[in-house]
Amino acid sequence: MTILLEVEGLETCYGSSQVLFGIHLRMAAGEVATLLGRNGMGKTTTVRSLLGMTPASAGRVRFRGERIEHLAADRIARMGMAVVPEGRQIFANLTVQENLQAFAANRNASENPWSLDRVYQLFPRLAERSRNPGNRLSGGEQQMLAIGRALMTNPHLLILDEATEGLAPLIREEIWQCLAALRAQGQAILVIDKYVKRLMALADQHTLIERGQVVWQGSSAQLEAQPALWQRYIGV
Amino acid sequence: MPPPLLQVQSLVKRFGGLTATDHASFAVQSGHIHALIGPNGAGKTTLIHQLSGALVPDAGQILFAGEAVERKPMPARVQAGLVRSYQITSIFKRLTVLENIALGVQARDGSSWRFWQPARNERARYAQAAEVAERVGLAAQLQQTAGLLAHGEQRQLEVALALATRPRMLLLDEPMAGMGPDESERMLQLLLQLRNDTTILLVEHDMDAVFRLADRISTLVFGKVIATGTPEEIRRNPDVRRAYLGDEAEEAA
Amino acid sequence: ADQVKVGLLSTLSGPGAGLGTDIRDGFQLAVKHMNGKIGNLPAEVVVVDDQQNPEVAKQTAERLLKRDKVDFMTGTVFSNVMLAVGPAAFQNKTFFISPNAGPSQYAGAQCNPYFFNVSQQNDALHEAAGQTMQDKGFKRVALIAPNYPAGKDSIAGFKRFYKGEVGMETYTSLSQLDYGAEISKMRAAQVDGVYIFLPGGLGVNFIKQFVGAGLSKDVTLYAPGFSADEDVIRAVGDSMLGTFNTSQWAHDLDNAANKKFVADFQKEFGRNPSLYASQGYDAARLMDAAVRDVKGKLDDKAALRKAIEAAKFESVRGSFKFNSNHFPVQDYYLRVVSKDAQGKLTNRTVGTVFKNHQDAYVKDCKMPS
Amino acid sequence: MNTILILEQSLNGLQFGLMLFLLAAGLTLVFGIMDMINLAHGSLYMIGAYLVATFSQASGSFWLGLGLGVLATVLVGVLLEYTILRRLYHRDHLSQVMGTFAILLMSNEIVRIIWGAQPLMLNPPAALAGPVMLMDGFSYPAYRLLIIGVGLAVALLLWLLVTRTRFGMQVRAGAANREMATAMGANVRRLFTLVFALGAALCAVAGGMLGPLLAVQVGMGESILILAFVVIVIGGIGSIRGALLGALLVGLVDTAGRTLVPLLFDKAMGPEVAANAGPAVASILIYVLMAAVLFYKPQGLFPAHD
Amino acid sequence: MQRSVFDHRLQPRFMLPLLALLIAFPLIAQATGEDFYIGVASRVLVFGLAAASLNFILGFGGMVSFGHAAFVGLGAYTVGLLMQQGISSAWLAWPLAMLMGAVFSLLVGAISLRTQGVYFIMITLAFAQMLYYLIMSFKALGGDDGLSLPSRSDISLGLDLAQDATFYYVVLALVSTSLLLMARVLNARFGHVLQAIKENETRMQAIGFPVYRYKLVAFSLAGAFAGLAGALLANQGSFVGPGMLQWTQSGILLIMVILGGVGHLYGGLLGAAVFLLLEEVLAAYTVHWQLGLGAVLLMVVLVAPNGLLSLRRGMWSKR
Ligand SMILES: Nc1ncnc2c1ncn2[C@@H]1O[C@H](COP(=O)(O)OP(=O)(O)OP(=O)(O)O)[C@@H](O)[C@H]1O
Ligand SMILES: Nc1ncnc2c1ncn2[C@@H]1O[C@H](COP(=O)(O)OP(=O)(O)OP(=O)(O)O)[C@@H](O)[C@H]1O
Ligand SMILES: [Mg+2]
Ligand SMILES: [Mg+2]
Repeated sequence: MTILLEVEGLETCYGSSQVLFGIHLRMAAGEVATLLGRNGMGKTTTVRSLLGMTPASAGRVRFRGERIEHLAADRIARMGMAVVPEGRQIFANLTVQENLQAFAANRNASENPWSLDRVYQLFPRLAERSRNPGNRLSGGEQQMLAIGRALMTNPHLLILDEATEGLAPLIREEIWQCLAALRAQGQAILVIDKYVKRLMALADQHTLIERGQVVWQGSSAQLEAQPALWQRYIGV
Repeated sequence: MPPPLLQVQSLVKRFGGLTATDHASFAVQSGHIHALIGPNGAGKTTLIHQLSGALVPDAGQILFAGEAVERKPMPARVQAGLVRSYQITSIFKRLTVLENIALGVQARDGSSWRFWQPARNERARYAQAAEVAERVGLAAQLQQTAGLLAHGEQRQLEVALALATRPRMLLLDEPMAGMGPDESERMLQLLLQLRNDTTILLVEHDMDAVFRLADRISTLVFGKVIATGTPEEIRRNPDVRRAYLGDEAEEAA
Repeated sequence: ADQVKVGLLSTLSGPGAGLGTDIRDGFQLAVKHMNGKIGNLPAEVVVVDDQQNPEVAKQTAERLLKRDKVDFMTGTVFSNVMLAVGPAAFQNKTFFISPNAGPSQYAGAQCNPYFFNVSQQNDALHEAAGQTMQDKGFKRVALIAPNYPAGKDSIAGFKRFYKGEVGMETYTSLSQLDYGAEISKMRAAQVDGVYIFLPGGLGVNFIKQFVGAGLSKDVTLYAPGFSADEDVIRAVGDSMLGTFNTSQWAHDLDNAANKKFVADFQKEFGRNPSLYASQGYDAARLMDAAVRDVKGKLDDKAALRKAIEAAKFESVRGSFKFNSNHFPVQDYYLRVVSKDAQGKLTNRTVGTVFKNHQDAYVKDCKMPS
Repeated sequence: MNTILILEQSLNGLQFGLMLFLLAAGLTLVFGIMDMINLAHGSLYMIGAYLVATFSQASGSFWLGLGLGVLATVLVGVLLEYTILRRLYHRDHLSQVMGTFAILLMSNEIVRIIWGAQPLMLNPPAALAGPVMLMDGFSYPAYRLLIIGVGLAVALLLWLLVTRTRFGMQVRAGAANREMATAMGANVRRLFTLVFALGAALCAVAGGMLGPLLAVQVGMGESILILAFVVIVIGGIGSIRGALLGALLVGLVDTAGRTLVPLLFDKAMGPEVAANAGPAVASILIYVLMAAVLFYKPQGLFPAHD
Repeated sequence: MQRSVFDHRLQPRFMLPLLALLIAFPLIAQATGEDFYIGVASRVLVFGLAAASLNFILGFGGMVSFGHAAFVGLGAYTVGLLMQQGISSAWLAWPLAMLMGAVFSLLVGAISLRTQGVYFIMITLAFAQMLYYLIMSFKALGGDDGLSLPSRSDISLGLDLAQDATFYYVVLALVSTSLLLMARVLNARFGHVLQAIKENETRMQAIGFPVYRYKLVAFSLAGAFAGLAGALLANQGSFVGPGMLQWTQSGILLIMVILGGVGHLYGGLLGAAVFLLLEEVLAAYTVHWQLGLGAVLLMVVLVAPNGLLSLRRGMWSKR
């Protein structure tokens, strides 16, 4: 199995305050992984460092066989990493359709690439609102749009930070199904969310983070078998 | 039954061709936690905007404590006790947690038309703020700069800001969004603790929380209130399940 | 005194910098002609920028007066700057030889023993233009000036001598760039002549657009001398051809002083001297004559004043003497822009409009003796 | 008032408006898209006019001069962007105001050092120098017609570029949320440089085209810069459509005001008052217009983002 | 209580020695025969006050007024017109100048504060330009020529303002008092509200502050201080002219504030001092002084992102 992403000893600081103290992670192509942990433990920071948005101060990141920890964010994105960021970050002055089209690309040359139509099929609400400016959407619609926008780049690795934040139960369900379907198509996904049960059903492997350090790594089955573990590091 | 604290009557709001609020009517009893649920884009946030005064409705009435408020500006409503929090975190990023909350306290605590006495010396106000911080679980972060808090902590501060104004009624737009399970739990405990003193209108997609908290639930679909009732009634309502809940009702039960 | 110190406060930056630069260059050329001396005393000229800002000018003038303790002030281009700095100089009893600004206040009620103007009272060129258009038998003219008091004064000056019909009288904004509307209005008003008082770039804009609109065939353009001077001709080019303008000086005036001035200015600076340059030149010559007259006793203010009033210098404009209000009594000429022998565009003097003309304000002046 | 005068004044308004548009378009792009207050925009306009004038004189052909001048201005603009302005993008508006104000001062002085304080000559191509007969008894300057034509063409092209191409979308995305656009794979730096180059080109076109009509002189950028700001604020910042509408509105209102206001005052209050108040009101009319528009629409006519 | 970013200390450790120096300055100047610089110093102080009043709304209330010179000019014209009518009492003219500044800024603010950001910048500019053109076109106000004042205002108390040193001390006293007042207001509840509005206006509204009213009062206060600065400026130069109200003048005030430090108590004062002295020095050397001025300003922007005062405290606050 080819290694898609390999992270070793990742350390990151915001100014003078260090947040990550050596994160390691390894994902194979087609694999689904999660990052789990309480608020403020460094999940988002990990993601930002992978994407080059907050450059790491130490450690190695290898993506599709290349070292990327020193690359600019746009280079990394063009190598096929796409993110659904915390807080959505929709382009407020672009319409829904433009948000989807602006960065569309086929970066992994799959036979069934994402298109406007396919995204609209997945989220019919977006089709209805396709001419709305991005900031005139409900919170949930924005989340759908953020996911659609990331998919439109046909990434090798899709990263979702708070994948279902602000989504209604029915839509949330659709997202899980969608992620499952993507996984079935061989899409590699790194996902953060608070619905741990759903994540266990979806993902191959999990990484528990506490204060910027990896405290546990393992498969869904292993995690499920140790409720004490996730109660301690994630909560309820 | 006493008259409701908040009464929404046939409220209408249009955005161009879209009717975001479509003759919505419901009432919130004093001391209740009243949940407002509905699919994404149903118009919940739009409704909260109209209740808080950020948007002016096109038609209909909003009665708060028996008084029509739909034409009043936002600050006047806050003074009357109707206070909101934001779905997208809106705090004072350069200030510390304590100072953030102290501003909220200041809003309700006497006049701010004071031009001479240093505000920093108002110990009572900062003490009050510290209390509020403690209630929402930010006691350890009092001197932390708000902008540097983690997402979840910022959400807690978001609620604290609203709480600091000692509202009679709180309008909370997805307070749990972006919180992990145990932070969610803490927020939930906080809201439970507020119940009775403070009436709450809660918009939330976390059904677990909604069903544990709510005294009454109204469901909004396409801007219309399709059902209002107890959690049990709502859970069983086939329209609500079709439009919103799906199978989650069972799961959360 | 063992030297003469001159404060030359002029507009050397901003849109009006071209005018100030010419005055400065004219002045310094004169000093050079006098071998670096004024009235046989070594001359020191302190050149400073007034930024065309009365307030800044006032501050700078104070420095020249109080710190540098200059014996003469000069340089001022703009009337508003002049009015702001004047009082400081007068209070200090320092003679102010204005090489351009000639506000009506100082010609009339507020005339001052310490103020002399070597150019012309602000209205004079407009009066000369009015007289010319009257003489040439224009039936119906259009008048355009910016909407501020000086603009209104200019039109009033024009009308003092023009008695025909005014088909259109328009005051434009000072920041206006496009004169399309005025030109159209003028066409509709069916005038046979137009007089413009549009200082600096405004005039350049107007003339270019006026000619572009094809109006120059039916309507004759008149302007004050400074709006059709060598600098403007250079900027506008062929469109200027045939523009009539009035002036107290012209580079082709036939007198020895002028010939030397024009030739040397061209040699020194590589361009034709303008009206402003000639005025700067004359200001220096006037000082020279006066200082010589009092034999360098600059502290004897009364004698110095008399000496300046006598104005015993050879002006490049020919006849020149001071009126009782310290403004010139002089001739005014009509010039027209045309091609010279080498085919170069330049002004040609075509006649004299006024002989020994004095301004309209002198009657209000009660000059203290 | 006859029809010809009204027609002519409308064309004047249109032409003045379109000339403002050329400048306002570049300004609104840089401002709306890069969120950058660029006071040096007027300087590029001035430099453009000077360069076009110089190249025209040197080559003897207006069109060749225009082409070379625009190219050279783009070069100057890109150089400016590359060395200084890009350090200001991520800064607040106030730093941008000061930084670009400094550039404005310096360019004025540098132009003065190179070309001198006196205005420069730039004439329209001979073929367009005169008027053309549009109708019986109605001739209009050919050169102004050309400006109208160029203005309309540029407006259309720009609008297509910004709203219909992926380049336009990415640039707008980068403006709204630079970090996110980068994370989506856009090289925002390069995009901004391109936008800036485009803005500089528009400046040079405006300066070059207007040179034959206006005085090419130091400081010519400032007065027109203020007007361009008025235009983009009326139209709504960042909106090409708004800039066009705002420019036309300003052009027409200004032109009409200078013709009509004195007339109206004359009728309403008699010649005495009219002579005094008429011109005063006419000169502040566009500011009144702007204040009125912002009073009713605090975001301008076409707000691009909230 | 820990210090907040909203509190602004008077910093007596730096300011008292500076004040002492300023008090001694005329004596030093007279002793060295450079009396001329007393006038320069007065002018710097007056512009410092004008810039500080702008900083009050800009740096602490987020209101970027591009028409601030109008309020200064209005104060100046108040003094000028009264003087023309033969009324020269400072006790009447100066408060009236403040009142005019306050009232006009109240009117301008009432309309302008409906808008935000650049729209606010431009609408304030619009009102200032209207005033500028109106003054320019009326002869009774002196038009383009402005008004030359026969004397300085009369303050009685046995003080003769015509003496540059006396005038300087009066200016120093007024400017210091004004800054002290502003500091007091900023550290009081009102000031905290104002600064919080700058930080997050929507949220202030949502926790119950009638934001518009607070901003309007602050705007009007600044107008009053600007009016006072105008009154002093008219006296300092014995001259009032429409140039004082021109947009370039508003721009320069803005530059002064940015140069000194937006949101620093002494930002306006420092900015005015550096700007004016720089101009004074450079202009003495070359007619191309604007090139030098531009270069210095540019350098400051690049190395001191938040103005000169931010250099001293280092990078204590990140944007
Ligand atoms: N821009 C920043 N500057 C300084 N510190 C920051 C910044 N952003 C985050 N932090 C700090 O870094 C730590 C990790 O934050 P991060 O956002 O990575 O956590 P998280 O696990 O994603 O939390 P959440 O579940 O709340 O999203 C937190 O303590 C937070 O306060
Ligand atoms: N300013 C606006 N202009 C036009 N349409 C708008 C505007 N704001 C919201 N909408 C639309 O109105 C509808 C209701 O939006 P609202 O934000 O109230 O939904 P919501 O119920 O809060 O959804 P969510 O649960 O996803 O947050 C949505 O379809 C949205 O796209
Ligand atoms: Mg996170
Ligand atoms: Mg919502």
